Amino acid sequence: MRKLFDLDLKVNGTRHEQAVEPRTLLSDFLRHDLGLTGTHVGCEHGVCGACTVLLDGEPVRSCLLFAVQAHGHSVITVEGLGAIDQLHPVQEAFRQAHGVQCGFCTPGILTTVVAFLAGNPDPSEEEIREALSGNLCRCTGYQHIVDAVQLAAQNMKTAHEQPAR
Amino acid sequence: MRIEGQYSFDGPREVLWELLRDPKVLAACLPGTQSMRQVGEREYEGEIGVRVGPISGAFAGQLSVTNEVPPASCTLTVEGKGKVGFLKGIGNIDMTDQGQGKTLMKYTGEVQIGGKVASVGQRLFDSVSRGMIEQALGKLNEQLQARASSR
Amino acid sequence: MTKTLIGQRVLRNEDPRLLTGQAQFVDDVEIPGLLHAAFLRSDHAHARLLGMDVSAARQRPGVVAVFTAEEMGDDWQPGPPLVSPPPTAKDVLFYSRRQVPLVKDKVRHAGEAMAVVIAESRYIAEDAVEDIVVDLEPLEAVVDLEKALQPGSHLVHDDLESNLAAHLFQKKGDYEAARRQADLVLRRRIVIDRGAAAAMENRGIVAQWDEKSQHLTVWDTTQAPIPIRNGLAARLGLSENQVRVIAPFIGGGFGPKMMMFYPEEMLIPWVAKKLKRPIKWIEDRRENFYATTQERGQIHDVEIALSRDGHILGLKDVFLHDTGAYDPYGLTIPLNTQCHAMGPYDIKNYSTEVSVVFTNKTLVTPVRGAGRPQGIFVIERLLDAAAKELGIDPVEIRKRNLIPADAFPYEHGIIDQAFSPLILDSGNYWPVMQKALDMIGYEKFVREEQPRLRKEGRYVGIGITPFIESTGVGPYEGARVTVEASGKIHVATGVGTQGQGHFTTFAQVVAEQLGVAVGDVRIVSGDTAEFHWGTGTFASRGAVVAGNAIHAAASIVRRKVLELASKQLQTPQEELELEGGMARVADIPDKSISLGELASLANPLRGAVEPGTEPGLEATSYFGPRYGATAFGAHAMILEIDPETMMIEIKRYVTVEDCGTVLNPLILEGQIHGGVSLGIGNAYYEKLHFDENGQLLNASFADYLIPSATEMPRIEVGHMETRSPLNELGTKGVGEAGTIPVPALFSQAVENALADRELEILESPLSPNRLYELWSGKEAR
Amino acid sequence: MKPAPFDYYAPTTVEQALAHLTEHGDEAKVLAGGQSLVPMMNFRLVQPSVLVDLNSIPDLAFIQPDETGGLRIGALTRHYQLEVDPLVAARMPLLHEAVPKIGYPQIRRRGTLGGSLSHADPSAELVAVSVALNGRFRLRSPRGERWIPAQDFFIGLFTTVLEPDELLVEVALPPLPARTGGSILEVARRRHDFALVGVAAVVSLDGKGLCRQARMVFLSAGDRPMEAHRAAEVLAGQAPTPEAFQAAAEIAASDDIHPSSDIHATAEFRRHLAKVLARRALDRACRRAAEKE
Repeated sequence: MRKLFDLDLKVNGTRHEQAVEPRTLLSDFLRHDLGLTGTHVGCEHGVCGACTVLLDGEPVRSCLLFAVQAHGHSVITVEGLGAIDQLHPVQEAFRQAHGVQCGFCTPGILTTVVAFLAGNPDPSEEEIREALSGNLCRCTGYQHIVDAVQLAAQNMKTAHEQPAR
Repeated sequence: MRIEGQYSFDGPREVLWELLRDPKVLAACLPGTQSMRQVGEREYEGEIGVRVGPISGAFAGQLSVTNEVPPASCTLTVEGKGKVGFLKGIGNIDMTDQGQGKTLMKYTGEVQIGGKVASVGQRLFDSVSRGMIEQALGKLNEQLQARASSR
Repeated sequence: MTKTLIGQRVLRNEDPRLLTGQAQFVDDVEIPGLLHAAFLRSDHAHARLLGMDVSAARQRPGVVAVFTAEEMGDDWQPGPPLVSPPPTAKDVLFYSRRQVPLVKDKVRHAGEAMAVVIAESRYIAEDAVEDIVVDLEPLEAVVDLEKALQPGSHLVHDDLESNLAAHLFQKKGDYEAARRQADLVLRRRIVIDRGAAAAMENRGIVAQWDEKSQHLTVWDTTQAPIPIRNGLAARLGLSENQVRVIAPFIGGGFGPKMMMFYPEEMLIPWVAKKLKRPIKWIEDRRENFYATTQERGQIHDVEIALSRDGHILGLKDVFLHDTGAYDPYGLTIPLNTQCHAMGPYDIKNYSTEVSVVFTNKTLVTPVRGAGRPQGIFVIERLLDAAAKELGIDPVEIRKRNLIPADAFPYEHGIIDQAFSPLILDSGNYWPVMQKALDMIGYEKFVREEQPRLRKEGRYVGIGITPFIESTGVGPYEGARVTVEASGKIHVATGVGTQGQGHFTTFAQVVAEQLGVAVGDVRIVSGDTAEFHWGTGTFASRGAVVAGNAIHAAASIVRRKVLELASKQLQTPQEELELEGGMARVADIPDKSISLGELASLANPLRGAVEPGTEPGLEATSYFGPRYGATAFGAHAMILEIDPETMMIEIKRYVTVEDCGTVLNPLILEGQIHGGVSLGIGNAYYEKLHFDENGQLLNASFADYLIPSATEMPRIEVGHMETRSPLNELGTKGVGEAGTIPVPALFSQAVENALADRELEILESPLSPNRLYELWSGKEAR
Repeated sequence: MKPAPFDYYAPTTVEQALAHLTEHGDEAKVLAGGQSLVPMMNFRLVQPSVLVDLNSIPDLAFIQPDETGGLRIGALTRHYQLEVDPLVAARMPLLHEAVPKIGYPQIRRRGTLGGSLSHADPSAELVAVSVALNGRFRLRSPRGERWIPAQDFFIGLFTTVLEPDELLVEVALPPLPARTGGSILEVARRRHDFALVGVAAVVSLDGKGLCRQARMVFLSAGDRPMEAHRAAEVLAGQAPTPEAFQAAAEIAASDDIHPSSDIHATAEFRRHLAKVLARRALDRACRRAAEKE
């Protein structure tokens, strides 16, 4: 086996120090070394988007990154967005609009959408579809996903406009 | 996949024919051929290293020349298999004099590619095989010019 | 009952877990000491296996074992037949050849497994696979369906006389007589090519053998956990109670995960038991394109006989069906094709003959649609051709031939995929079609918009396609409903779930009966330890068959609850209502008792349970339909073609579905949307390109084109309800309705857009390149 | 689908990177965005024994104006940065128009300019655009540095003039002449697939409104970016009429490109599409040039 690399990174706010083989894909590191199995792996060649995570806030394919490349960086996975009893507004919108069926592509879509709405809080349907073009879904035909993103944008806007008590 | 084309050589047909019968020449012309051993009458074995940008594969290759009609036509068969898959090419070669010591080579044949390269690299076959054939014929032409002028 | 829950847009119980990454899929299973498997697969589609040297692989550090067919000894056996040929059908010929765990004598399709490596990590296992040296003697591959049946063709199975896997002839009426009376007879050759299901989750298996308790646990991405358990027990010489199969959350099924047994499905548990170590195998995407089953390949030579006024007098179809290298799934797909080639039409004379063909390609088993899209494609293409020939409007010719509302139940006199008579249970077809026409504004488009746009030189086309979908077939499903002391309801059923929302629709059915919140009904599905009778989730049958079993069980529990409550509250049952988790007297709030208390009372620790009664508030019930319920629908589409680039854009898409009682419209719409996206893929994007040597040239998502959000149009969904008389709930399935008519509809709309070219589309899928060839009259193919 | 083993280096300076490349030569691969390389490694089509990761070299990511009105862009600049940078939009609208056509949003967040160019995929938008815009590439090796014009950089399928121990570190895009417009058009099966064929056109008009220079570079039309030289000759000095564009498009499609056949399109269909796109692109580029008064 090749020389191990002493990896030091933050995942969902928690620091992890671990020695890994350089060839370990970030997706495998998150899923199998850290047990964060919410990040799914659908193709391992960068097309399906199920493995999308946020690297320093940017949506990237974790199957096209080696874990060692996340050294000194911060990763957010679907587990870092919200909890069962406290869903992230985007997660909540996906439930309301039935943007989930089998749920396999969902984590990659959620991370993609969270980053997308951060940069474009008031998107058109065309912009939403463009933003989703790198995430394949076989169950929904995307329509309820698009609806969910629109709903999330609305809800986050109104929440933003209401002064916090 | 079907291939066909032609190439105009700067040398007489008889000399070209000699070159085609010379395994050392063939080895030198086939892109990436590391070694070539004769294993039978007009049958050779060797290692071919195919490289397309970052993609490279080592193939255990066989080459045979059949249906020889000196100095006009023959059939070249190239086979190789390696980790990334296998390839097999059969080419029928026809040579005619063009005058002024030039020779026109026409070739038609089939290239078959299998395994990993075939399953994910299809968009490259056409230009790769064309590129390799042109490269090989170019090298052959260089040898031909050298041999012809050395006479 | 006060307000009904059936038909409400209830949010899904399963979503919070799925949305937060807390739902367990097979690859999420981690066990201490877990080993990982990787397969050596053949590069060749057809080759004799002369030898294999695995010594280098065995020596690689981190490799625990390598198995070939040889090492399996007597345990090497072909998989069991999944579906036997129809015993009832006359004139049926069937040669059963089943997939093998590992290649022994010869490779029959590219990607067939030849050896399995077990190692400490998947990475090392894949390293070791590259260490194996194989000696294969390539043979000519059998790829083309027609050539495969020609004398002298190479054989996929050397012990057979030809590549004919099966032959089945069915008829009703007398086609030849009908033909003699016809004013118009049209003959066409129709070619439908292969596609993949391409669920986002690849297949996977984790198997754990516990030596001490002599118990095998298997996590499997299967649509049919119970048959898998029974088959595994039989193969491994275990009692069925020594085997537990769990189908946890599954990332999409779409048919191929119904296939039983995949070689890996048999092999991985076998290895786990042999090595006494837990083993995980997760299929990668490239493997999925070779090793997971596919569908659709058929060639039809079909003839239709009509009267001058467009009435169909008869239909004769002779077709070839590609089953790939083996045929474990019997005749399900071609039977579906035979049943759907008559569409929703009143066809009195029908003759249909299928030859199933072995080829050196990946196995074929049902993919969402399962032979139905091909049948609908055939009849609809013929009707469009006939409409043109006879100068009849395409809507009108269909209207004239629809089965009339008073003709139900309509018996066709042939058998269906479940070998029961093909009977269309109920329906009222024209209003559904009418609604689709209204929704898309057919009249206005054809009269005003299209002519105007054509003047501007724009190529816009419209189409409408009615179709039927046979659903909810037997044999049966079952369920157990239990009221727990907490007052929550526990429901166990055998079918697995792959995203259909069973945790919600089933909960609605139960909540409806017991007057509890949908969120208080916990559904457990796909775990043989919870419920071990049933078949699986396929043929759009979950909501119909399992749904009605659950309904039946819940009704019995309701009766038990009312009986006990009436004793406790000293009130006649008819004065009681179940609401908000309580049994109460209608208008006296304090005269009430919670379901939880009743559950405890029904399971006393002291005293005596009355003889002849059972403890607890629980019931197990089963449902098996007499025959399948048949849903109906119509889809309509408007598209535009760039006449220079041949690129096609779908402008509008309308569907109207009649699938009987709707349990949850939100989930229903989701099923339609997803179905349509696969249909659009089948029509225009998704084709598996096998070359003449049986090499699959697009085994990746870069080259196998699944529609993405930028390709999918908005889909407008309309509903009609004609209850099915075959079950209490009145439901019909809808799982495949979205997919079935799309290729037929798409071709119709393309022809309509290019009307001035008079080109005819007799193939699917289409592509810009292919359309360019048809358009410029080049038959290069 | 897991990559074969390799040793990994993450140098923080170009010098260190070059040292690693020099030491390991052909055995080493440079990892930039990795959005083309890593899929090939996962498929095990590419098995380098050493990876030299440039992502820790901060000096390689920049977008700077140059005094002449052009741009200087660092090799490690991500596609996404090119997509949103106002300077790129203002000075190189063609580049700005091209970037969103690359891959998917997540790919563009990671993929880099230098990576795309060094990978030299003849279907890559940036490859064609860099030629259309007369880009010049700065290459560094232990022997020093050299500047290479884009059109001389690409010499074959996935093949460039880069030596094993050489790095592309910067791209210089010269200012566009006055009254110049550009346009990039593609036909792809799905919006974000590799184009069946595409063309990047740059048209400059003279004072009289005639085509001073019309440059077309095709993608997915040969083993490298295919520049339409013959078509350019025909258009030079011509009035920008539909007829002139049609004629030029026909010449370009028949003489200037060598498209291949694959499962998605035959060479013949690609030529047909090239002709259609060339005409449309010239027309659009010319309108844009005319607007630049």
